[in-house]
Amino acid sequence: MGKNLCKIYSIDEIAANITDVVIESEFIASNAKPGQFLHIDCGDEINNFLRRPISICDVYDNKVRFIFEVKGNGTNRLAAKKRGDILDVLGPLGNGFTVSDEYKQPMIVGGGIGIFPLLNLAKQFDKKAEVFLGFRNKDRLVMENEFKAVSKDVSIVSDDGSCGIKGLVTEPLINRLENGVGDIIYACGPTPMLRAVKTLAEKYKVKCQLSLEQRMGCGIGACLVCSCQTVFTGTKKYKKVCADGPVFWSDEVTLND
Amino acid sequence: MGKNLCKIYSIDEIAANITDVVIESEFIASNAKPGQFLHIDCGDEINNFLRRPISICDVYDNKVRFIFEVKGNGTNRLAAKKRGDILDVLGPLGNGFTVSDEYKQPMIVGGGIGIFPLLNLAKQFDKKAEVFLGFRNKDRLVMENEFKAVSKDVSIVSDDGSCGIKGLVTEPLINRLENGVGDIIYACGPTPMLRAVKTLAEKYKVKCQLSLEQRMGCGIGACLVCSCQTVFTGTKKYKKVCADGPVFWSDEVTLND
Amino acid sequence: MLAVIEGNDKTVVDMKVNIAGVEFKNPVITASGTFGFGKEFSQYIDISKLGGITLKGLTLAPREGNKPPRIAETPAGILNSVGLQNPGIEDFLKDELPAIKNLDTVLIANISGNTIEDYCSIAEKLSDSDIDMIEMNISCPNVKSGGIVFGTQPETVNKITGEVKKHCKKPLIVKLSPNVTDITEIARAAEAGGADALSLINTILGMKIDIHTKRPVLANNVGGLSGPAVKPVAVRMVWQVANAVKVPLIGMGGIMTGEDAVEFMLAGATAVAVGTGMFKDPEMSVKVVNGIEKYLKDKGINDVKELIGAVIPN
Amino acid sequence: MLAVIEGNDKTVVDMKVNIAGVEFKNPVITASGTFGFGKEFSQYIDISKLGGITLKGLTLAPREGNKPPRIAETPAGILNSVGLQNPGIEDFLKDELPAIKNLDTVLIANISGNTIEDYCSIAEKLSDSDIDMIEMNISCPNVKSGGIVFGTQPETVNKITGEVKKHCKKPLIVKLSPNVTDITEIARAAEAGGADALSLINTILGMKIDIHTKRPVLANNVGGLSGPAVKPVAVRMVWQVANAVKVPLIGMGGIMTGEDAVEFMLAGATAVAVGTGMFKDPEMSVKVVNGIEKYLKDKGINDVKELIGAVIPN
Ligand SMILES: Cc1cc2nc3c(=O)[nH]c(=O)nc-3n(C[C@H](O)[C@H](O)[C@H](O)COP(=O)(O)OP(=O)(O)OC[C@H]3O[C@@H](n4cnc5c(N)ncnc54)[C@H](O)[C@@H]3O)c2cc1C
Ligand SMILES: Cc1cc2nc3c(=O)[nH]c(=O)nc-3n(C[C@H](O)[C@H](O)[C@H](O)COP(=O)(O)OP(=O)(O)OC[C@H]3O[C@@H](n4cnc5c(N)ncnc54)[C@H](O)[C@@H]3O)c2cc1C
Ligand SMILES: Cc1cc2nc3c(=O)[nH]c(=O)nc-3n(C[C@H](O)[C@H](O)[C@H](O)COP(=O)(O)O)c2cc1C
Ligand SMILES: Cc1cc2nc3c(=O)[nH]c(=O)nc-3n(C[C@H](O)[C@H](O)[C@H](O)COP(=O)(O)O)c2cc1C
Ligand code: FES
Ligand code: FES
Repeated sequence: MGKNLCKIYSIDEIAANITDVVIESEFIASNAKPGQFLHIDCGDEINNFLRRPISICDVYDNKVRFIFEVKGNGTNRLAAKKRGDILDVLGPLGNGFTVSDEYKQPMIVGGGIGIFPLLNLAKQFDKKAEVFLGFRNKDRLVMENEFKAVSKDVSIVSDDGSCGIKGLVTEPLINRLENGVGDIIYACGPTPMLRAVKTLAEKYKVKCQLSLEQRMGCGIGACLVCSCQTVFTGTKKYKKVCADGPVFWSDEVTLND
Repeated sequence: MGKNLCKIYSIDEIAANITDVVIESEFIASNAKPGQFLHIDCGDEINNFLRRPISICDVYDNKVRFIFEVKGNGTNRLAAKKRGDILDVLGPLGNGFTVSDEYKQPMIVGGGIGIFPLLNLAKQFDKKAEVFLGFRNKDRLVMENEFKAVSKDVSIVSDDGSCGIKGLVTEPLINRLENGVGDIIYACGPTPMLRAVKTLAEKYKVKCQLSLEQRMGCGIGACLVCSCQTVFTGTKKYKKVCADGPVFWSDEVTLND
Repeated sequence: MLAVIEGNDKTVVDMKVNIAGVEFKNPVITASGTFGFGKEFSQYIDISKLGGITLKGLTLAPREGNKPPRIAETPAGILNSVGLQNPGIEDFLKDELPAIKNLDTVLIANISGNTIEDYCSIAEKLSDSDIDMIEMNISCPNVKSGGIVFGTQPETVNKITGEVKKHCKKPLIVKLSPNVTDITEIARAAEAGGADALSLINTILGMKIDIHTKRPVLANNVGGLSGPAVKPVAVRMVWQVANAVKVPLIGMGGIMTGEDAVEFMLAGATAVAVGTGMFKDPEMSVKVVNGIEKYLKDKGINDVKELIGAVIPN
Repeated sequence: MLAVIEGNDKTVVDMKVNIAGVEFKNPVITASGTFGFGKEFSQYIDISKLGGITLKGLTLAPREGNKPPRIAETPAGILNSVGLQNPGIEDFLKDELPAIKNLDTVLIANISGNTIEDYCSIAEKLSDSDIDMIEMNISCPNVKSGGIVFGTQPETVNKITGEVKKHCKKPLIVKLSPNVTDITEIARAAEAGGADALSLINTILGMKIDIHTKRPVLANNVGGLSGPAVKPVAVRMVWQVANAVKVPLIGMGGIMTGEDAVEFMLAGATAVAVGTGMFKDPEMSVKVVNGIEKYLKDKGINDVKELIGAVIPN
């Protein structure tokens, strides 16, 4: 939406390779909706010149928070930034989650780095949301208390049982759906998790929004590299994760690509 | 000669865009000869990955000093380094000046950035050397006192007369040669200056060594990109500035390229 | 990166260039496929500050494009394999063109097809529209059936250019592929066929493999390389082609600064296009305009046209 | 940059590869023209740790090469225009070969010529020497008369390969030019002509202009692009050629790390060559050997040959 030069207000490693950043930007803070993202220039090197998409995790006052895991070259550079450095940030970008008073029993499901955009989403529901968070293991467990503070209930699940319940994050969700709880599901995480959530939403006939990931170029809808397959009355069509998403209704996306 | 990881002992801007660096390296300090150079990695970016050749200006204890002007990308990065940073340096490289007791009246001529390798050379002659230094203007004037401390006499010349005598650095030299002074000339500086010095050396039949510059790849004699034209018994031949030079006898090089 | 400072002396600089009778207020254009149909960037720049904009490649029927992932990062460049996703010419004319037809900049449509007839038919449909010029893409490396098969043989380049010219009432730019042995041969064939201008370069075919999954990063396996990495190849080709033909050239490939643009113009380009660079900075196209102007002011040159082909070969 | 850490698990890795009957202790070779005649780098690395070394291009008569400057820096790459400066085959055999013939690594001579006869005659002279293999350069973009004219047409590639094979008692590697429309066509022609192996890619023709002097940076105006910038093009060509021929390939173009080397091997190369990267770090070739070994150990692969062509296309 805008190009912003933002000062880093704080930057901290909150778990191994997970960095929590707060930047100053009144523009982004006052325009951001839960589920939108930032497109961040991680360094001025020609050599690594694509920006990196990172979700907005939270906003307050004139500050914007995002959290990311170090994966490759770009996030590595980003993690090396210091308090006071200036970041070149496009945003807020994309379409966020649909938040409405209509939904009385929101179910929020996050896996891995997918949990970060969900904090600000949970906040919108005035402690009505039930949150399900999946982690690889307890070393990756972050933000548990922050989610607890804004949700009705938080279930923690881990692959190896080292924190919370052992298993898939969808398991406690199934439990609730079986009990007839939930009038909308919001999910963000790895594609297999999104596929499982999509199937559950269909099975239990609950509305569902998914936040997708795709490699990006421009981030603003102009280059068509960030496509995801959607389906509308039987016709398959590529939409843009950056501009049409990253949040889609689950019956709209095939998750086949 | 060797690949060295050297800690920066000090780094200072001594005039606008002129940076004076001292690095720690016992190996280089104890092996360097006046006129040899270092091949320096100015940053770990793939993007600007050729090293930059910079002359050794001085050595003492286990320290090595070099001075450079910021021209483009590489020197710009180098100037941004801080005390304590580690530099990746090849050196000492190339053939330096021929220093010998045989020479009683060495004349040392430098122009612009060409003056830097001459300090350590002047030092070798126990205050016997007469030094001629040319600068664009007084803002570029550096090292006058350092040269004075180790030389018999120092003449300063500038293009615009804002320091020393106005004119070409060869003018006071001609004066001395006319008076029969000088049994060897050493010169380093821009090619037009070197051409003028070469002509003088021929005219006055004085031995003469010139230090040349050329764009380099490997810096160690393997890639043949750094050629300069030489002539031997009438046959023209390209030699390598990095490995056969950078110092050549003036009657060996044509200075035509 | 170049810090763009507005030229601060009083030189008045004429930035106008002319290509095939069309006047550009300055020589900076956006490259096809990197600027959508124009509207996306309007939040970031004032499009009327650009000489022209080239729109995303159009085909007769809508095209879905290739499977994602469609982009990979490489040293100083990117690979893309979009594969000409577009809504088709009819929907373009109906849904997209109205929004941009009044922009105060030269509008260039970019067209692709599977057959010569496809190209002719799109050109015809565009001939009565508000588009100012047509760029014929015979060089897209990302679609098996389209473009590139026409772009690599002088005979077919000559033939398709001649045929399309018959159906095209707008000035026709032929966009050349760098994936050829001798680009001057192709350029001469396009000129002989009636091209009013040439643009170059399109992307160079490349590949990146993820050594952990052992799979190509792009779902399409291969894609087109663009960005700074290709700049020396593009400059060389512009120079070669400038020496081989008389029609004006639009140069592109890795332009990130005004200096880069000047380099292309010295090599022989009348105008330049900025593509991949805009992913780094959506304001880049306008910064390139400012950068050229600053260069001219610094050098005391008052007409940008003086740069065209002004390189002094050794 | 990759920090090279020796693999620390206990996997015993077989790094040997075989090309045309010649065994290499590992798949890393130096690229011609970047490693002189071998001696210069011996102060920096233990050459016997390399699979092989390729020597600077040789011609029948001595060659002075092009005027300087001969190098320019470009985004993630360099341009060179050395122009095959070399002392000629006779002086090489007399003055250079004795110093390296006992090195415990595969010695590859690289040859160029103006005529087919030149090539045959050099190949013949090398056939009785201590050289292990001959790489025929028909792709140098820096010399008008030499190489490249042979390298861009399938017919001439086929012919020259066939003729040289008759005079060459050592395994013959044909080095391919990337400056062609269809590299598979050229590769097949070389294979049909009897090439025992192919190496690719040579440099891509490029140009850089100094916008302040308006002159090309290289005295030769144009030069060959190498370094990381070309890597995606090189990987693509290796992959295409691997799918088109049966002879083993030596892949090169921008290799800076063991990971890069693995990428080339997955694409289809049996061995790789490191060139421009050694200007950044004279130890790079050995670091690439270590990097490949580390990758194999990390993945628990115990034979480097398993990487060859193991890419899984989408
Ligand atoms: C809308 C959106 C929101 C995201 N939000 C977050 C977040 O809040 N926190 C977080 O840790 N991560 C998030 N990601 C993933 C994050 O963008 C990637 O992990 C990151 O781009 C990897 O870059 P790199 O330089 O570390 O990796 P490299 O491997 O160096 O990246 C190479 C290229 O691949 C792209 N890429 C690699 N992985 C991904 C991926 N998973 N998704 C998209 N592009 C990728 C990069 O952008 C780059 O172009 C988000 C992705 C998207 C699309
Ligand atoms: C043997 C030798 C000794 C030198 N000693 C000194 C010294 O003591 N102090 C000093 O200030 N300068 C010295 N120079 C010049 C110095 O190497 C260049 O100014 C520097 O390489 C410019 O790099 P850059 O990144 O600033 O410029 P860029 O323009 O970014 O450089 C681009 C490329 O051109 C090359 N290049 C540009 N100018 C020159 C030049 N004049 N000579 C050689 N290559 C060049 C660079 O090495 C690089 O490959 C020396 C050069 C040589 C050959
Ligand atoms: C994502 C992307 C999509 C592209 N789509 C098209 C296209 O539809 N038609 C076309 O002629 N060129 C297309 N191109 C090529 C560009 O117009 C341009 O020729 C090339 O990218 C080189 O310029 P650059 O390095 O500034 O990007 C595309 C390039 C990119 C990066
Ligand atoms: C300075 C230089 C000189 C070269 N000389 C030769 C040569 O004599 N013969 C040859 O076949 N290739 C020559 N090449 C090409 C390299 O061998 C190699 O094919 C190319 O540089 C790509 O690999 P790289 O990116 O690792 O350098 C030369 C390359 C460079 C940079
Ligand atoms: S990243 Fe360019 S359209 Fe989505
Ligand atoms: S720089 Fe490589 S030989 Fe001199």
